[in-house]
Amino acid sequence: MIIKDIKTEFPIFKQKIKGKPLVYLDSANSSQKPKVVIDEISKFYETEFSNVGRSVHTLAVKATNKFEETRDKVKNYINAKYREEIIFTKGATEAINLVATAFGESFINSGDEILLTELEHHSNYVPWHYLKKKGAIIKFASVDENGDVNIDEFRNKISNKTKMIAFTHISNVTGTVMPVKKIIDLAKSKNIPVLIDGTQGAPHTSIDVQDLDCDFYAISCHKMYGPNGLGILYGKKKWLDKMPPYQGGGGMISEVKKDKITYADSPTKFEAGTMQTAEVVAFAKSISFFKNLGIKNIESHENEILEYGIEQLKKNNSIKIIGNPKKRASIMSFTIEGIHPHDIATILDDDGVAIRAGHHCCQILHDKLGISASARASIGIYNSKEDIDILCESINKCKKVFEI
Amino acid sequence: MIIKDIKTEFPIFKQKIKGKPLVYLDSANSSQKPKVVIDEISKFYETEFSNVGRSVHTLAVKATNKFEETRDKVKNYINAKYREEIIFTKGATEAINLVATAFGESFINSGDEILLTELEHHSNYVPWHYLKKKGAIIKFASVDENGDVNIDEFRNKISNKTKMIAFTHISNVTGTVMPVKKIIDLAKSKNIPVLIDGTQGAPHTSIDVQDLDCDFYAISCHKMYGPNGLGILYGKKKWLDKMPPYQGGGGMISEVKKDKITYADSPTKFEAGTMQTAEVVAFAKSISFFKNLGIKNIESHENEILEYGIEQLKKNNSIKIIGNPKKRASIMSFTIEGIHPHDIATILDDDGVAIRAGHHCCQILHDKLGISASARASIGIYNSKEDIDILCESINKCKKVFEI
Amino acid sequence: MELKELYQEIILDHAKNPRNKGKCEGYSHDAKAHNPLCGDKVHIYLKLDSNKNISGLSFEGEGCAISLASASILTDTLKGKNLQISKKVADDFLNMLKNKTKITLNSLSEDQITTISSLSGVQEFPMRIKCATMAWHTLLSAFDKKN
Amino acid sequence: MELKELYQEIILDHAKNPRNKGKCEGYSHDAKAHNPLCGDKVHIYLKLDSNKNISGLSFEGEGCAISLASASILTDTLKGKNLQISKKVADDFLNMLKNKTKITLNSLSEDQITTISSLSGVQEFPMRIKCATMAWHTLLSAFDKKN
Ligand SMILES: Cc1ncc(COP(=O)(O)O)c(C=O)c1O
Ligand SMILES: Cc1ncc(COP(=O)(O)O)c(C=O)c1O
Repeated sequence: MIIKDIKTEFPIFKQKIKGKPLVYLDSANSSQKPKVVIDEISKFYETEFSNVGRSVHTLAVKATNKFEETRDKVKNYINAKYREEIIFTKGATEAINLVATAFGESFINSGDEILLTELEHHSNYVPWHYLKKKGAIIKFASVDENGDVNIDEFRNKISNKTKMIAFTHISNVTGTVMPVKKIIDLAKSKNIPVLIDGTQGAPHTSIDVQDLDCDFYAISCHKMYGPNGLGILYGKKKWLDKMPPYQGGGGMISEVKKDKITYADSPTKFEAGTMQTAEVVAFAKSISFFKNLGIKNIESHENEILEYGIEQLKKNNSIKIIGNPKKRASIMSFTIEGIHPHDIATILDDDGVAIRAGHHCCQILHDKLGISASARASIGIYNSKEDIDILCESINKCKKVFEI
Repeated sequence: MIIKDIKTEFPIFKQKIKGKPLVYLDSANSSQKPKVVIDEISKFYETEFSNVGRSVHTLAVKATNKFEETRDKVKNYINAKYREEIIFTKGATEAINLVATAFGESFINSGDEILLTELEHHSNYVPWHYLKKKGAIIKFASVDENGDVNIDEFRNKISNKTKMIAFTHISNVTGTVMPVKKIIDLAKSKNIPVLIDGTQGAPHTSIDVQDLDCDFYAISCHKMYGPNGLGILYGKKKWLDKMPPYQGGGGMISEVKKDKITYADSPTKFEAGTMQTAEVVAFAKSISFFKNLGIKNIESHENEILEYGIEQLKKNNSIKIIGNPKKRASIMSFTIEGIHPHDIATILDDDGVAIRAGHHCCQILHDKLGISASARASIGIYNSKEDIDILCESINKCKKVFEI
Repeated sequence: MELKELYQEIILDHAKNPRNKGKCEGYSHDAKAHNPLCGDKVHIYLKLDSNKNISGLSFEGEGCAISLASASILTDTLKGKNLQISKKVADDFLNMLKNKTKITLNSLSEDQITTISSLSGVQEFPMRIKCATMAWHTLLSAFDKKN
Repeated sequence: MELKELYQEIILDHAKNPRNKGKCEGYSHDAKAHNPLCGDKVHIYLKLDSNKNISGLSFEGEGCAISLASASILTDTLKGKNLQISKKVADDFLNMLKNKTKITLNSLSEDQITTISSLSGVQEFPMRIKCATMAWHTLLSAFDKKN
């Protein structure tokens, strides 16, 4: 497969938006799905559907095998050591909630500290915030004017009370690629576990959890060209073994008595209730799709578009690009003096250009920047330089409409 | 639509299992999906997909509208008073966990009692069990030898400490249709809130939450001919308004500061992170499908098959049917002396008959019955009397294989 | 072109030069609102005199052109009007955006009707309706709340 | 017919008349396991003498024909055998079900190989493999645990 022609693999691009081709620059929000993934969902429902893990009939066996094969594929893709370290969740949000709740219950007590950064998405802040109820303290490593979080910020804010460092792999506002390895090395030297919110990382860069040596890594499958309503939590076996279950229900138990309940081992322990069988099965196709393209090719393609995009936006004096991080991936957020991001998004949409406006679930960062909202164009594998050209033209139209 | 011909609406029945037509008697586990639902998922991904609620571009607007229209459809279908009372979850399991956690946090304290029944699925026990950590006490209304739970059992086990009564609408083992209205009337007379696990109720009988006057009602969409990975929690507004949020993340907040977080109103407060957009959108088709058939027609069709099934099974002396409840729906569980349920299921599968064997996530009930597992044939709208005949023939084969 | 319907001259004028910004002196009622999804904020202040006339009416807020223009037009239109009439206007305005009805109140001048109706273009932009209605909902809740 | 492969005479015989049921006297090691999905349970008891020979070997359990037959065959085959050899047999047995290999150990009699190999039909029934392997995994963990 050649990335240049990849748009044809995504049915969504067949349609016109207001008579114009769709320029989809909202992949950081959720990515579009390739035909192979959509078809796998239909095929599964039409010929193979059954609940997994419980029945012994033919359909159940097939479904269970496919379900568990996806787990193996994910394990291999992110290079986890054990398949038991891969837990399917509803999304990255649920993955982080799971860790905050279950790890929190066992390992975070009154007076303990959790270190986040000012770049974090609400999904990597609110779940930790809940632990304040039991006396935990949340600290934030500050972001600088470029959108970087200096390693010294971590160094200074770590104390002997720090029980967790949780931060985003790639910022969904500034596109900052965090120096993950450096931060983890620092954390390890102090024996502090690390959770990486890989929601924006996984779709844009390769992941090797053993090499990173992170303790937890959260993924949103729907941003990786996979089905909606699915996420993944990678967790080191040593923690998962010691963590209590999260949701209670069918499947996650070992034995249930009136006076006592014992639980299954990971991953079953953390997968209560009927799982998203079709979604998990179809996600195997997303991984294959991804692997066929090659993560290196994806990275270099997206970086090319990104560089071109930043260059073009910079030519426009009215545009203020948010952040200037040492390393940036896939995301360009900006403001235009005199035009609110919502108005930008509405006007762009009239040209078929889909971007997002708002605080992108990063209010702390926006507060710090002194703005309430920004416009965000985010790049996926299907984007091209032409998309950027259309974006820039459309931005010029905003200025015309607003007579500035 | 005529129920007799309904199998043709479900693509799964086109295939053969081991050369034989599929006789699917495992709908209590998860139901098959009609073509309209499968097609809606594809269509949505192919032409309309976007994340909901956040972006202002055309795709996002369409997706958001369809998403919220489903909420209205659900509201109307179960006759909720407000659309804000409908919360989308991953399944009934998550719905019950949400209530146990969030309602529990505000309203259940040390020494308070939660009244369940011995019929409950683990999903309606384990989440409540977690509240023991804060000193809550769990009581079980006993099931009698017929599989009924007498109203006196509730009357006797209610105390002035009872803060929640949670029970299943229809048992997933005995098929017992609980006297829901009676129990709720009793509970209301003592001002005790009631949660109904409607996982097996919703697919088989009509629901009017205002008429029932229950406080919470949990549904699994995937057992209602809808997509996998989707459930619904109905909750009375008066409780939802007072309950803290459940999972934390994007979308469910009002304002996020470093020192303070305020939350959105229901249902947003309870829908953290990216939702199962495609699944929710497609579930609207399940509801239409259901409404077109007519719940009364579905009930009478299923009851006819059920009665016939019970009759036929009773003819076989080696079979012991579990329970003989006053009112039964859609489910027949049984054992055969000398053949373990797993062996039954394997042998039946050889004839294309899909049933489930195990404790069906009801260990307490199976303990009470003094068995570790049972075989369960559960009926859906696509089943026919012929299916029952094939089931019975195949059961005879079990006896032949086992030479009894 | 729909976009021109949305961003009419009159709306851009109000958005760029909002009328009645700030806290009006001696206000007796106020209420605020905030749209968490986009960050729009509005705070309405009003002074109700003993005859139930709105003798002072102003707003503070930030947000998109639509939300600013809507708040500005609201204050401009209702300042000096009677409480009952103002409620009627607000209802009619919300109805216009919800049900695409026209505004035809005789308590408003033709000019005022033109101005207020300029926001009807928002009908075609469902995600932006909240931007246009927020100030009006906030006004209604301010009526119910004494400072 | 595959089904006949699964439920061979020999398996049904062991399932209906399991050998070595109960606690063997003076057992030195034991371990138990349980499959939460289907409720199968097994508890293995064994007595290791000073020469590392398994002088006693028995089981308690409930479950399907496959799991009972497997436990029964296990005890029948390994009673009296040396620890090292028993481990090897268990490994080979698990390998047979996982990788469809054949069992060819010369420490087993031809009869014993036939009996133990009768369980190879389970290969074609993936959901039932756990039923067949549970007793063997439990034996291996019993070796590691002293009573
Ligand atoms: C950085 C980051 N973290 C977490 C999330 C939450 O992911 P999800 O909504 O799939 O749970 C998102 C996306 O919304 C994100 O961009
Ligand atoms: C009675 C009952 N309650 C709860 C559940 C759990 O539903 P889900 O797995 O969809 O969360 C089930 C089905 O497994 C059930 O039968």
